[in-house]
Parts: sequence; structure tokens; C-alpha cells
Amino acid sequence: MENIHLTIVLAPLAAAIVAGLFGKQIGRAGAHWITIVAVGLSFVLSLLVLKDIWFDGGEVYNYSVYTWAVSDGLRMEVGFLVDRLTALMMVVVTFVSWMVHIYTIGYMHEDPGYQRFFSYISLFTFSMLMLVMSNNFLQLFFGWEAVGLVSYLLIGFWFKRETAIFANLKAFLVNRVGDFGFILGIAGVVMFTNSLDYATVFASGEAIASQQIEVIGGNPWNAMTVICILLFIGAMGKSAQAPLHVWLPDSMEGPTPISALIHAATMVTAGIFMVARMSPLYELSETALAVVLTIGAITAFFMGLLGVVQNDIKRVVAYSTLSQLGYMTVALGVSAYSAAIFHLMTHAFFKALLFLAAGSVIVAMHHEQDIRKMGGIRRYMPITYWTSLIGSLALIGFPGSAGFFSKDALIEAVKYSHWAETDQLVYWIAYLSVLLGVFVTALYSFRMFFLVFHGEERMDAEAKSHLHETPWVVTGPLILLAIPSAIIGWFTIGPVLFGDFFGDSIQVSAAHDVLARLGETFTGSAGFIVHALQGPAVYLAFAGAITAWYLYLKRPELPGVLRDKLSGLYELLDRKYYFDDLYINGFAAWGRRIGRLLWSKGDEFLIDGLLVNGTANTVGRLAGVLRRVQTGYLYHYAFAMFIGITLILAWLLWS
Amino acid sequence: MAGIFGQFTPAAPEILLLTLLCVVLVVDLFVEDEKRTVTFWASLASLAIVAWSLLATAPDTRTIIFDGSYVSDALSQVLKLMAVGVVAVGFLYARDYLRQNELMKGEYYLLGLFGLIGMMVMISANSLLTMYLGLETLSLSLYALVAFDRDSATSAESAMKYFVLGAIASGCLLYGISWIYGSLGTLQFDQITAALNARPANANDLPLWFGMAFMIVGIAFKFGAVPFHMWLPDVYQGARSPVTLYIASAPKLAALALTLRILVDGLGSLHEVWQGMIMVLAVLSLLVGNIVAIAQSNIKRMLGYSAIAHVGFILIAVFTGSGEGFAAALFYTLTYVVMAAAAFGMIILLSRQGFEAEALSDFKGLNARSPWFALIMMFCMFGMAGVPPWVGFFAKLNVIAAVLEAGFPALAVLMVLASVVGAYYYLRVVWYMYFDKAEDRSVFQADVDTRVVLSLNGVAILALGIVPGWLMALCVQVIAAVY
Amino acid sequence: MSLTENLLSVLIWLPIFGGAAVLFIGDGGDAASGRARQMRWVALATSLLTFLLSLNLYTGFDTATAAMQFVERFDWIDALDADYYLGIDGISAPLILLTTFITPLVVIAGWDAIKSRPAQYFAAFLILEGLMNGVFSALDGVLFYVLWEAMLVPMFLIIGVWGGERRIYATIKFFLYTFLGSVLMLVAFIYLYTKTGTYDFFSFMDVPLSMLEQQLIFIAFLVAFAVKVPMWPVHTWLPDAHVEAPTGGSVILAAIMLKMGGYGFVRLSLPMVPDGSEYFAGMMIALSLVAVVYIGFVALMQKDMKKLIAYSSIAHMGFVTLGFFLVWSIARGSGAELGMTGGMVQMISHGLVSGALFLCVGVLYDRVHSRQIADYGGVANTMPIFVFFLLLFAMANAGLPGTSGFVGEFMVIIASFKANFWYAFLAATTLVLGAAYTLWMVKRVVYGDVANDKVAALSDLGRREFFVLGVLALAVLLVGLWPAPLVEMMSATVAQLVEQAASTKLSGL
Amino acid sequence: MFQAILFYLFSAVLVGAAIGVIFSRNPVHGVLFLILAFFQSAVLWLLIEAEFLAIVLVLVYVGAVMVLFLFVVMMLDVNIEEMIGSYARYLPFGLLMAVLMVTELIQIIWLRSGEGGTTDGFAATPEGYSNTEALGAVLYTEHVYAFEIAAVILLLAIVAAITLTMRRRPGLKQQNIARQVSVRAADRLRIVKMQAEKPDAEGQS
Amino acid sequence: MMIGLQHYLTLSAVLFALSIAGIFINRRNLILLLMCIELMLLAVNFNFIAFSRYLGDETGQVFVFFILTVAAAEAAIGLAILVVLFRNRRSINVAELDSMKG
Repeated sequence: MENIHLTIVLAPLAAAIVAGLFGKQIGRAGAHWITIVAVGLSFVLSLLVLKDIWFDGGEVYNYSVYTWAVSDGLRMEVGFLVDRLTALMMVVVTFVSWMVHIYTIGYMHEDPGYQRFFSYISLFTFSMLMLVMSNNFLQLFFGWEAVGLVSYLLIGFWFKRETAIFANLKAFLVNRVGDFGFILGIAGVVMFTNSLDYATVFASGEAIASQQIEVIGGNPWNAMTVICILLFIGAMGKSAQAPLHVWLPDSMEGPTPISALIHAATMVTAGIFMVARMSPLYELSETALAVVLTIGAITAFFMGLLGVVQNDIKRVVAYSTLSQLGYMTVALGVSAYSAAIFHLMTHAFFKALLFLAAGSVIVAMHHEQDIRKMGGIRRYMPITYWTSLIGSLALIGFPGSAGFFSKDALIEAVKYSHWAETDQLVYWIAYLSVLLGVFVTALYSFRMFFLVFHGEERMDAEAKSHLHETPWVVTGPLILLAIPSAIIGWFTIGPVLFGDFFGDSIQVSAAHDVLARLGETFTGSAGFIVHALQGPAVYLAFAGAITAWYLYLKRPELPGVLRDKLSGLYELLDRKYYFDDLYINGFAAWGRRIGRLLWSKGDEFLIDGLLVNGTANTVGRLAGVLRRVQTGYLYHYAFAMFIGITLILAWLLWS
Repeated sequence: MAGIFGQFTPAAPEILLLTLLCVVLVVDLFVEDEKRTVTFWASLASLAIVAWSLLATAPDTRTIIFDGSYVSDALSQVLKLMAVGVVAVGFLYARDYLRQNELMKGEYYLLGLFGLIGMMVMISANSLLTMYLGLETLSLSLYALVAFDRDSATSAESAMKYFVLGAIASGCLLYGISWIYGSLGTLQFDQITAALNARPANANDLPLWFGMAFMIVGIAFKFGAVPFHMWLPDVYQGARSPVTLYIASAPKLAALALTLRILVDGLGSLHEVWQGMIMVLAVLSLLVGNIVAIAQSNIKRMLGYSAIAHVGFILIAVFTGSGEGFAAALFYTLTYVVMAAAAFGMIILLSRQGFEAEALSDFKGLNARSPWFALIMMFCMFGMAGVPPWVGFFAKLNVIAAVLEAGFPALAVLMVLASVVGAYYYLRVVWYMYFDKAEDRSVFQADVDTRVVLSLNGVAILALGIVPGWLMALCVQVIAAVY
Repeated sequence: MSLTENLLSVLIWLPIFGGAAVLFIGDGGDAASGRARQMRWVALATSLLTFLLSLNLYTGFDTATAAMQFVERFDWIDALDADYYLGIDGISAPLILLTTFITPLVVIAGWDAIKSRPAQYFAAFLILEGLMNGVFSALDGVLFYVLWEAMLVPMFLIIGVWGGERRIYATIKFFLYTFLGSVLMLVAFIYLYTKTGTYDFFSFMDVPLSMLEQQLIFIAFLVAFAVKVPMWPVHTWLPDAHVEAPTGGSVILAAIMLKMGGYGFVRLSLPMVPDGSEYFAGMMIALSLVAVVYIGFVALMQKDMKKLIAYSSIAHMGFVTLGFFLVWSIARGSGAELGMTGGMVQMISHGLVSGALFLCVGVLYDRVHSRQIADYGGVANTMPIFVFFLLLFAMANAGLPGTSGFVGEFMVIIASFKANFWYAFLAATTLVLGAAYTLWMVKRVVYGDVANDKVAALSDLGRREFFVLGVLALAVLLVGLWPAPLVEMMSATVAQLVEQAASTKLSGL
Repeated sequence: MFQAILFYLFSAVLVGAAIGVIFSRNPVHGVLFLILAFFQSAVLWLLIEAEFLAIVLVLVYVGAVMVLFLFVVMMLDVNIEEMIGSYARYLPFGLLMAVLMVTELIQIIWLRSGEGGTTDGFAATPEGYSNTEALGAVLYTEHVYAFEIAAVILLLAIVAAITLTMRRRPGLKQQNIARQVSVRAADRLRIVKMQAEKPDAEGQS
Repeated sequence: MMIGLQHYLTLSAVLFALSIAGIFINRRNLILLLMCIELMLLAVNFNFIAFSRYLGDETGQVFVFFILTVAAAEAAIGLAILVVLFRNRRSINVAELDSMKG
């Protein structure tokens, strides 16, 4: 089995290296074949692993591949932990990645950086697998940063575009802010356990929780809280939680396949995965969970709201991703880790689908992304249309779709969570956010759907003349992704949420275990639908969709009126709550200003100017003064001598 | 040798030198101007013979002859040999220059040999009288040498300054000697020591101190220590380069002998009293020398100030009053003389007919003109700056060690800081040689033998730095044998 | 007399004599002449041979002991009781390997790039290599100091002769700054000598010293090493020197000469004056953190690529000193070694990464003759292979896991968290700042549309450049992916160092 | 007492002469004042029975060295008007230094000399003592080495003085007797063979 | 009161100080400087002779003898330099001897 794990990880890496370094030699076809085969292999093997661990009851693998370094008793290793959580993630990652690989053939076929692109996405697959398969914090961090790197490379894939290279730098830096917290969290873990190994660390969770750390003098905080919050800062960066979300919409500058793969399905969910993985730790800190919950709730609702005013097709999907990530985070916050992972999985399918569908539209529209210039495309691109519809329904949680199961379960979990008893404020923030979020989700999803596929055709004649369905390499993955988006919830909700699918890989304390309580009433997928129809969420979703229909198909002039009436609100949303302004004109500008100040005033003026050159100049000036004593006049010379003698004598006499 | 002359054996080198000098004098008289090199070779031969006699007649132990006027010991042997060697090297470097500048007169060599006699007398002096006479012999030859180019106004000016100030200094020295004589009734160093040790505890030492102070003025002047240094830059600059080379090298050995003989041989028991004075002089020299050198644009003058700074180091070594310190001073002086000879040799090498290479900028682009001699000059400069692995570093190391051993860490720090300041102007020469473009592309006109010796001289600065052990050991031995 | 017995001497003297040979072969005044070609091959052969021989250090190294290995000892200066005493342990061996590894690369990198007086150029580097190897293996105060200072001379010439426009200012500043630093160390050595009567490092370590003595000696050492490292606020020579130095000079300066400072701290300060070091540890940590944060900000605003990398060097070296001086802030037996190991690894890594970055700038400079970021833009369009390497090294500079740059930073951050949350907090800002200044530069230079004709005319890496950068890239990745051999090499020595640093020398009084 | 009167008298003249030296504007006057000072000194030396040196001072010093001075002063023919300068500027400094120096020296001679500032006369010389003989006795025995060096110094002075001042002026007509005597006819007369006729016209063009 | 050692020493001191003052005061004529130096040596001679008589030891007088010899030689060389200087500059003005300074 170890060899299979290694193959799963290394096959994409090898393909990436070959495609990257020898891209010229193997040609375009060679590049896509080798990477597709490699990732396909990984997918198949991942399925095998999943099958082994799920159906055959295979053991959990936890072993070290090699020792990275040992110092002072701290073993830093590279190793794999393959349990059910991992196996599930592996399948999701490799599947979506595989789809994206195939899709890319069509999407990128005109691009000069074809080989490079395949190399990058294969490398990404490798990095993501390293992340999810890690059995220790070091490797986790490695994967964490490596996916960030690839994300950076891919966002800036079209490096001639000023916006793209701005976006990739921004993405990397914002992620780095998260990583800043993350590495401190890891350091904290090491401090209290002197180990990086998950198993060891989880085993000493109670020990950590019983200790305190004085971050600010005189205020001892619970060590576990500090560690968990620090780790969560990392998750906030990677999973784009407010206020570290700003990079994700900008990352849409990258080619659409990677928006699907990285910025929707896999990488951005790394934070969710990480917190779920760390459930034994988070369970021990109420405060940390409250933070997670609050941040998630804020992201879920407010970021969704932004989707309503976006006109870029990919940005709408991106804000939807933010919002959905917020949902997952909320699930984590209520200790419903399984629900978070479940939503992660369904979201991976339908969001990848949505992105790829959007990409399909974009390709057909010759890289036009503004939905105001689309409309009525349904007629030209039937496959894209239908798959998009499936994706959108899944996204808004149409009963029976994959998204429905995961999101409804999640909302239920929030509703019945222990927070209702322990902290009303947090509880209501979270609950209202997720509920209203449903409406908003439906609104922006269908707003986009209607504007793109229905209504009048607003594109120009030129674009219209070329408009036709995209080739099979594009539509194929759409169909393949549409299938799980539609149906996967039916089979999986039972075992994943209420069964014992995750086993020991996710640990929830009994007091927090809301899913177990829900599970008591769970009777099956159909029953779940029936049960859900009694709650508000489904109706809110319908309401959202209908509102969208009314505003954008029935009365298309209304949105303009509304925008004028609510100009303040619109401005706020349009400027994305001013986060970008704060970061760019605030932090970044001030950082540069501080840098310039320190450089010119500190280094150049004070240290170099005054101290270094100042000393040198002083010595030089002193030399100039002293040499004037040497006047050239004999009597002055003699004078100096006699002053010398007289002083020596005086010293001898009177000292 | 037997009979009554047997007692003169230790003084044989001086006697031989004087005899040979007379021979050279006569030879020079009968040589035509075109064949002046005969005088040169005769002088070199004389020096070789003297060197041989120094080695051959060296007494095993400290020997005092001429009723206490003359002492021969390990210290005198080392210093004399070095002086003879350096004078010989200086003669060689000077030859081509003198020829090109139509100064090839026997007098340069004659006066040089007279000066050497003076140095040897000083080195072997065992009484204040012989010390004074030796000093005057040396000084008078130097005055004459400085003024040696009769057509140069600057030479004459610097000679005049040197003379007047030198005369004042020797007047002070004499005044000091008179007080010492009056207080102790003797002029011989060993008797002075004895008298000092025999004096009653409550004796009035003030006259002694005064005498000593005046004598220190004489010593400081000879060395060029601040504030008795004012002659030095002017003389270095004003004299023709071969003369500067002469003044800058061997007389430092004599000055060291002067210092050690008077302050240690004679007045060693007054160590606590002279210590303070020497320290003040040394520190002032160190600071003034290093700082003012920065502002110089004439390399001879710059090296003059650098010499003042080096004197500061030597005097600090003496100041410690310990055997280690004296050994360090000896080592410093010996190695400094080697470096100074090479540095001025380079200046002479760069000069040619009607052109004195004395501006710092004359060294610009030397690396392009002659990489090898640029390297040699670099050795000199880094050596003087005290950068390892050149020998100048070990010289400074020894002094600092002696100072720390004597318990003056602050002084040691001051010394190294002054060295850093000093490094700047040495670096400037290197920078001119290596980093700047040549303004002057003329070819050197030196003969092969000069080039070879100059090269060896330069390489010695490096070689001594890599294996300084034997010389250091020698210095320690010499000092241990004497003090 | 076998090779292993005298390996260290060989590593010192082979390059020096090779350099002398190169100097004597000369270049005939013309970089393209046949003699110049011969001379280059001699230079390359010498440096490669040195590297190959130095591999014996690795194969023959016993990681189990902290004692000195490959020891050579002969009497040198009896009068001073100074010996020709060489030996290496786990902290010096990797640095020697780094030196011998980098030098051939520098020689290759300068192969065609140096047009004026190439013989002197190569000779200077070879001699410098020998001296650097000597510094890392010297165990005698005088020998150490001699080599330490002598190193300045070739570097002084390298910057001054082959440097940029303000080279004279830069090189004089470099020389005097570092000279000023080291002379105080000399005073400290001599002081210790007066206490022990020998210059043997081990007797320096054993001699008991009062607190005041230790403090003063520490300050003397500090000045020497802080300048070399360089630590804030005595760092200002570095940007100037780097900017003006020729590519090879920058590489050696960054890759190895800066390491002298760090090496000095662990070889001298910590074991010789442990109590003094402990007394000043807080200050040292503060200065290190200032270097990380302050310099990070300053680097952000640099317009000159070399200057930017130079400033980033200062920030990265802050991790080295931070790692070293954490020892006393961490409870015994729980990670002090980690910090020190991290510092050591950071030194090696920084050697590779910053060296490589300077080479990258050199590649651009050779083509465009500008180091200004503003003169570039869209280099990726014309030099994809180069950009691949540049990105790799930039990422390493930003401390991306999987590259060597991460290893040391990771260890030091983890160790500093054990000491104090805020140490780790400030140290970790490098994740953001390091990425910000490095990638911002990359963005402006590499990405975007072709900025001007010069960029449009750029040709991608030549064979030699590819080789040099490729080798460095492999090394960066190797250390990043598998630092265990390196760490293992150091572990015994680091453990002993921590022991020494933690023990007190006051009691022996 | 008589001795004391003589001492003070001659001392006063001596000091006066010294003052005259340093203040004289005309160097000739200066030399003459110096000669006066030497004479006074010789007398004072005689007073304490240093006869030999007193005589030497007059004979050698005044007789030779001072004449040399005078000679040079005359030879250089320096414009005296030019020499007249303002002493005023440095006078205070000079006097201050002099006063300081005297004060310091007086301190040790009188005030701190242990015996409280009183003084005895010099001890009488033994019977039959000859100053010259006594000096001669030690000069050629005990101090023979110094004596020889003194000789070297004088030789040096000769060589140096000649070096510095003897010069062959260019353009100076000199006779070389040896060459005149050893001259041969061939050196003086050159017989040139020439063609009897002028070259022809073609050659000229 | 007898005339003794201290009187002579005092006289010598006065002469010494006067010679120093002379060197300062005289800014014009080099010859006068040389004369001041002669005065200084005279002062020294006074000291030696006085001490020699006081100690009853001839060495001091021998020293004076040598000082006189050296002073003669010195005067010869000094005057020779003076002559050289005068030939080159047509002046022996002390205040004009400042071509080298700094």
C-alpha cells in the first residue's frame, strides 16, 4: 500500500517535471498526455485506496517516508497518514484535477504556455496530495505553501497582464499573512509537545489545553486557544475567510480551469480540511471554535452579498465560493466537521462544474467575461446550459441535489448546535447568516444564470456569429462533473454525516456532537429531503431564485432602479466593503511608506550619513584642521617643541 | 688580535667602517663624474666588509670597552647589522635615481657612510657622551644629506628647518644630560643605574626628572614624536627621495637604540616617571600621525606622517617598560625599517629624470603599468597598515600584547582604532594603483639588480608575515640577553 | 603525510598556490588571448580540484563526535605560542563545503564576463577561497585573525577593480568597516592570550573569566562579527559593497563572507564568553529581530536589484543570530539546539540562495548593464529558462518549504516560539515581508509585457550560466527537501555548543 | 665677596649681551653681542677655575667660529632694512615662554633643591692642580673613543661643508694644466682634404 | 654668601630661556637663530662646568670640550646650509620658509 501512496503522490510530480522542464521536447500533446495519464493514475489509485479503507475496512496507514531532519529530539519527517478523511480528499482532489486536466486541452489549446500550464496543474495536484496525505505539521506546511506557490504561478499565468500579476502577488502575500499565523501555530504545537507528528500531538491535546501561555504580559491565555486560533489564521488565508478573503476574487485573473481546480474545488478548501484534521485540538478550545464560527458566518453571508453586484461571470462564482467556504467554516465552528467535509466534497463537484461551465461560456464568447454582454446563450450551448443549471441548483441547495444535502445538513447542524446553549450571540450570528445566505446564494446564482443563458442576446454580432458549443474535451468534464453534482448526495449523506465514515480521523467531544444528535432522527436520504422541506432554508432558496427571475428576466429595468435607490449600499458592495482600499492604500502603502522612511531616514541619513560617513567626515575634517597646525614656519615648529617641554616640566613640577 | 688592540676587537666594525670610508673618500676624489658608480660599488663593498666584521667579531657576551664608553651586546649586533643592510639597500635604490637626476656624486654615499658610523656609535654607546657624539655624527650627515641637492630650494629649506630644530633638540638633550650628570656625577649608563639605585630613599629627584624630561625631548625629536615631530613631514617631503629613504629607514634603528640605552640602560629605575611622558608623546603621535596623514596628497609627506604614527607604536611598546615591550619595539622597528625601505624604494623607482614621483596621484594605474611592482607597493601599504598576513600586523600584535600585559586595555583599544583611521590613507595608495587609470605610462628606468632587490624587499614583507616566528624569537632573545 | 591528515592544509593552500599560478600565467593583457584561456582553465581546475578534495570532509566526517576532526597542528610562532592549528567540527565543515562549492561556480560565472585583467580576478577569488577555508578551520587565535583579515584584501581589490561606478566608496567603506570591527576582536584575543599564554582556542574556552571581562570581550567580538554578519545597525556597508561588487564578488560576499560573522559567534563568542553572551543575549535577539523587521521594510523600497538582495541578506542573517542567541531563553533540553541548528542551516541556505540570486542579477546585468528594477519588465517573455531559476531562488529567498530557505527559518521560528511568543511573532513577519520584497521585485522585473527594447533583445541563459544556476538550484532543492545530512553533521557539535553556552565560566575564578 | 661682585658684574654683562643677541636687528651686531657674551662666559669660567675651557672658548670659538659667522653675514650681504621686522607680535609669547622656563628651572635650582636654597662655594682645588693637565689626562685615555668620534665629526663637517658649498659654476673659465701640458699636435690641428675646384653647376641645382 | 653651583645654574637657566625667547622673537633672520642656538649651547656649557667643578670631576669639562668641537662643526654645516639656501632663494628670512606645510 505504501507504494500505491507514493505512486499517487509522485506520478503527478514526475509528470509536472517532465512537462515543465522538457515541454519543448515532448510537445503539446506529449505534455497533456503525460499529465493526464499521471493524474488519472493517481485518481484510479485513490479510488482504490478509498475502496480499501471504506469498503474493505482496510487499516489506517500512518508512517514516515523519510526523515527530513532531527534536531534536539524533534523529529521532522515526511510521512503519510491515510485514513478515511484523507482517502476522501484524495479522491476529490484527483478527480477534479483530472477533469480539469482534460478540460484544459480544450480551454487552453491556443495558449503558447500550454505545456507550462499542464506542468503547473500537475504540480498542484502533487502539492495538494502532499497536503492532504501528510501525517505531520511540517509536511502539511510544505503542501500548504506549495499549493500557494502553484496558485501564485497560475494566477499569474498570463504574466503579460498587469492585473494578473497584481493578483498573483496579492494572493501570495495575503496567503502569507495567513501562513504567518499558521507557522506560529505550528511553533506553538512544537513548544508544548515537542513533536510535529499528528498522532503524538493529538494524543497530548489535553496536556496542551491544561497549559497557559502569556502572549501579553499578565494575561495568561489557554495554550490550546492560542494555537488553534493561530492555525485558523492560516486556514483563513488559504480558505479565504474574511478579512483575508481579498485575494480570491482577484485570483480569477488566472485561466478558468485553475479557478475551478484551485480556487474553488481543492486548494481553498485546504483550510477547511486542516481544521477538520485538527478536530482533536479544536474540540478542546471553545474560544477558538467561537472564532471559527463567527468568521465563517460573516464570510458566508457578507461575501455572498457581494456576488449580487458582480458583473464578471467568474467573479460571481468566486464570491459564491467565498460564501460557500464560509458555510464550511461555520460547520467547523459548530463542531460538525463531517458536515464541513461533506459540503467541501459536494461543493468541489458543483463549483468546479460551475467554473468550468463559466469557462466554457468564456471560451465560446472569446474570452468575454462580462455577463451584461451575454444573454440567451442557452440556444447555442445546450450542454453547457444544462450542466450549468445542475450546478446552480446544487449550489442553491435544490432538494435532491448534492448541494442540498450538504448545505441543509449544515444549516441543521448550526440550528441544533451547542452554541444555542453556550453563547447566544454567536449562535444567532451564525444561524441567521447561514439562513439568509441561502437566499443570497440563490439570488446571485440565478441572476447570473438568467443573465447568461436567458433573456435577450446582448453580445455583438461578431461574437454571436462564432458562438457555438465547445468541443468534447470541455463538455466532457462538464458532464462528468454534473453527474456527481446532481446525485452524489443521495448515497453519501448517510454514511458520511451520520454513519461512522470518518472513524477516528475526526474527533468530536460528546457535548459538541450535533451531528450525532441529528443522526438520531436521520432516516435516509429521502427522509432527509422531507424533513428539510419543513425548514425555512429550501424556501429561502426558492425565494432567491424567484427574485432573480423577477428582477432579471421579468423586470430587467428594476435592478437599475434599485441600484439608484440604494446607492449607498450598492457603493458599499461594489467596493467590496472597502477591504481592498484598506489593504492597498492602507497596509501596502503604509508598508512602503515605512520602508521608505526607514531607508532614507534610518539607513541613509542616520546610520550611514551621521554615524558612518559622519565619523569619516569628522576625521577628515579633523585632519584638515590639524594639518593647519603645521604652518611651515620654523618658529611655530620651535614653539610647539618648547610648549611641549614646558608642559612636561610643569607636569613634573606641579603634579 | 692580541696586545693592547685586542680590547678594541668589539669595535672593529666601526674602525673598519671609518677606514673604508676614508678609502672611499680618496677613491671618490680620483673618479671622474661619469664613473661615479665606482664610489657606489666601493661603498657597497665597504658595507659588505663591515657586515662581515660584525658577524666575525661579535663577542659572545655583553662587553664594555673604552673605559665604559662602548658596549657591544646582542642588541647592538642586531641593530647594526640591520642598519648596515638597510643602508646598503638604500644605496642601491638610490643609484639609478641619482644617475638620472645628475646627482651622482660620491658625497651621497660618503655622507651616508658617515651617518652609518653615527648610528653605529649610538647603537653601541654606553655613555651619554658617546651617545651624544654619535647622535651628532648622524644628525650632521643627515642635515648635509637633506641639503644635498644644492639646486633645490625645497631641499635647502627643509634642511634648514631640520638643522635649526635639530640643534635645538640636541641643545635640550645636552641640557638634560648636564642635569643628569650634575645629579649623579657620571655619564655611563651602568654607573647611572648604580647611582640611581644607591641614592637615598628621600633624595630630591626633581633635578633628575628634569634632566630626564629634557633628554626625552631629544629622543622624541630624533624619533619624530608629537609635538617634536614638526620637522619630519617637511624633511621627508623636501629631501630628494633617496635621502628621504635614508632618513626614513636606518636612523629609526639608531633612535630605538637611543631610547633603549638612555631610558632603559640608564634610567631604567625611573621607569614610573618617564612612563607617563612617553605615553603622552606616543598617544599624541599615534593620533596626530594617523589623522593628519589622511589629508596629505604628497606621498612622501604622507609616509612622513605615517612614520610619526608608527613611532607612536614603538614608543608605546617602550612605555610598557617590560622585556616584552622592548622586544616588541625592537621587532616593530626592524620590520618597519624593511617596509619603509621598500616603500621609498618604490617612490624612487617611479621617479625618473626631472620627475619626482611624490604626488599620490603618480601611483595611479600602477597596476596597469607594472602589476608586479603594484603588488610590491601593495605589500608595503598593507604591511604598514597592519593588515595580516604582512609583517606589520605582527609588529602591532606584539605591541598590543605588551600593552595588555602591562594592564592598559584602553590604550590597546585606542591603538587599534588609530590603526583603522590609518588604514584609510594606505588604502588610498592601493586604490590609486589598482582602481584608477594611469595618467603616466612611462617605463621604469631601473636596473635589474635594483628591481630584484626591491622585489625581494617587498616579498620579505609578506614572507616575514607568514613566518615571523624566528625574528620574533630573535628579538625576544636579544632583549632577554640585554635586559 | 596522507591526504586526509593534511586535507585542511591542502584546502587552504591549494587554491592559494593555484591563485599565485594563475597570477603568474597572467592574461597577456587580453581576456581573449590564448594565455588567458589557459589561465582560466588552471583557475577552474584548481577550484574544482579543491571542491572534489573537500568532499573528503563529508565522507570522512564522523558525525558522532563534537571533537575536532582532521586536526593538524604545527608550531608556528613560538614567541607568541601561536600554532598552525587546524581542525573542523560540525559547524565549520558545512561552511568549508559551501566555500569550495561556490568558488568553482563563481569561476565559471566569471569566465567570459570579466574582460579586464581576468588573471588577477581569478587569482583573487582562488586566494580568497583558500583564506576562507582557513578561517573556517583555524583553531588558533593568531592564525584565525591573520586569515580573517587577509580575506579583506582580495575582496577589497575585487570590489575596487571590477566593481561598478561607486566602487571606490563602497570598497573603502567595506574595508574600513570590517577592519574596524575586527581589530577589537584582535584586542580580545590578545587579552585572552595574556590570560592563558597561548592562542589556542580551547584554552580560551577553558580559562575562567570575570563577568566584566566577559562582557568586554563579548563586545569586542560582537563588533567584529556584527559588522560581518551584518547586524543592524552596522549593516550599511553591505548594500553598498554588494551593489558595487562584480557578480562574483557579490556572490562570495553574500554566500561566504557574511557567514564569517555567524561562524564567529558560535566558534568564539558563545563558548569563550558564555556568561557575557548570556548577559547580552536579550540585546542580540532584539537586534536580530530589528534586522528582520526593519530591514524587511527597507528592502521593500529598494530600486536596485542587488541592493534589494543585499538588504534581504541582512534580514536573513538576522535569523542566524536570532537562532544562536535563543539558547538562554529556552528551557534546558527542549529546543535550544533547534535554534542553533536553524541558524547554522540558515547560513548554508543563505549562502546558496543569495549567491544564486546575485548570479541571476549578474546574468541580467551582463546583458543590459543595469541593476535598476525599473529598467526591466517582462523578462519572462524573452528569458523563460532564466525566469524559472530566478523564481526558484526568489521562492527560496522567501522561505518556501521545499527550498533550503525554509529549513533554517522554520527551525528558528519554532525555537523562538519556545523562548517567547513575540520573538516568534516578529521573526515570522519575514514570511510576509520576505515574500513581499522578493516577489514584488520579481513581479516588476520578470512579469508584465516586454518593457523596452533592451528586454526584448535579451537572450536566454548560455550553457555556462545554465550550468551554474542549475547546480545551485539542485543544491537549494536538496537542502530544502532533505536537510537531514546537513543537520546530522552539525548535531553533535551543536549539542556541545549549547552545553558550553549554558555552562558558566565565572565559577573557575 | 670679591668673587661675588665679579660674578654678578660679568653675569649682568653676559645677560645683557644675550639680550642684545636676541633683539639685534642687524646680524652683525648680533654676532658682536654674541662674541661679547662668549668673552664674559670665558671670564666666568675662569672664576671657577676652568681655565682650559675658558681659553679654548676664546681661542677656538670666538677666534674661529664667530669669525665664520661674521664672514657669512658679510658674504650674504643681506639687506638689513628687509630684516627689520616687528618683534611685537611674538614678543609676549617669547617672553612668556622664557619666564615660564626660568620659573620652572628656578624651582628646582633654588626652591626645591633640598638644602633650602642656600649655597656653598665650590670646593677648593687641591694643591698643584692643573686644569689643563687634568683634562689632558682623561681626554686621551678615558675618552679616547669620544675623541676619535669628535675627529670623525670634524671630518664630516669638512666633507659636508664642501659638498654643500663648493660648486663648479657653469660657464666658468677654468684652466686644466694637466691637459694643457699633455696636449699633442694632433689634438689641435686638423688637416682637411678638399677639392680644389668648386662643384659644377649641375651639382648645385 | 658664596657664589656657588646654584648661581651658575641660574645663570645658565637664564641664558637657556633667553635663547628660547630669541628663537621665538626672531622671525626674520636665520643667522640670528643660529646664534640663539649657540647661546643655548653656551648655557649647557655653563651647567656642565659648574657641575664638573661642584663634583670635582673632569668628565663634565671634557664634555664641554666635545660640545665646543661639535658646535663648531655644527656651525660650519649650518652656515653651509644657510649659504645654499641663500643661493637658491636670495633670502634668509625665516618667515619666507614656508613652501612646505600642512
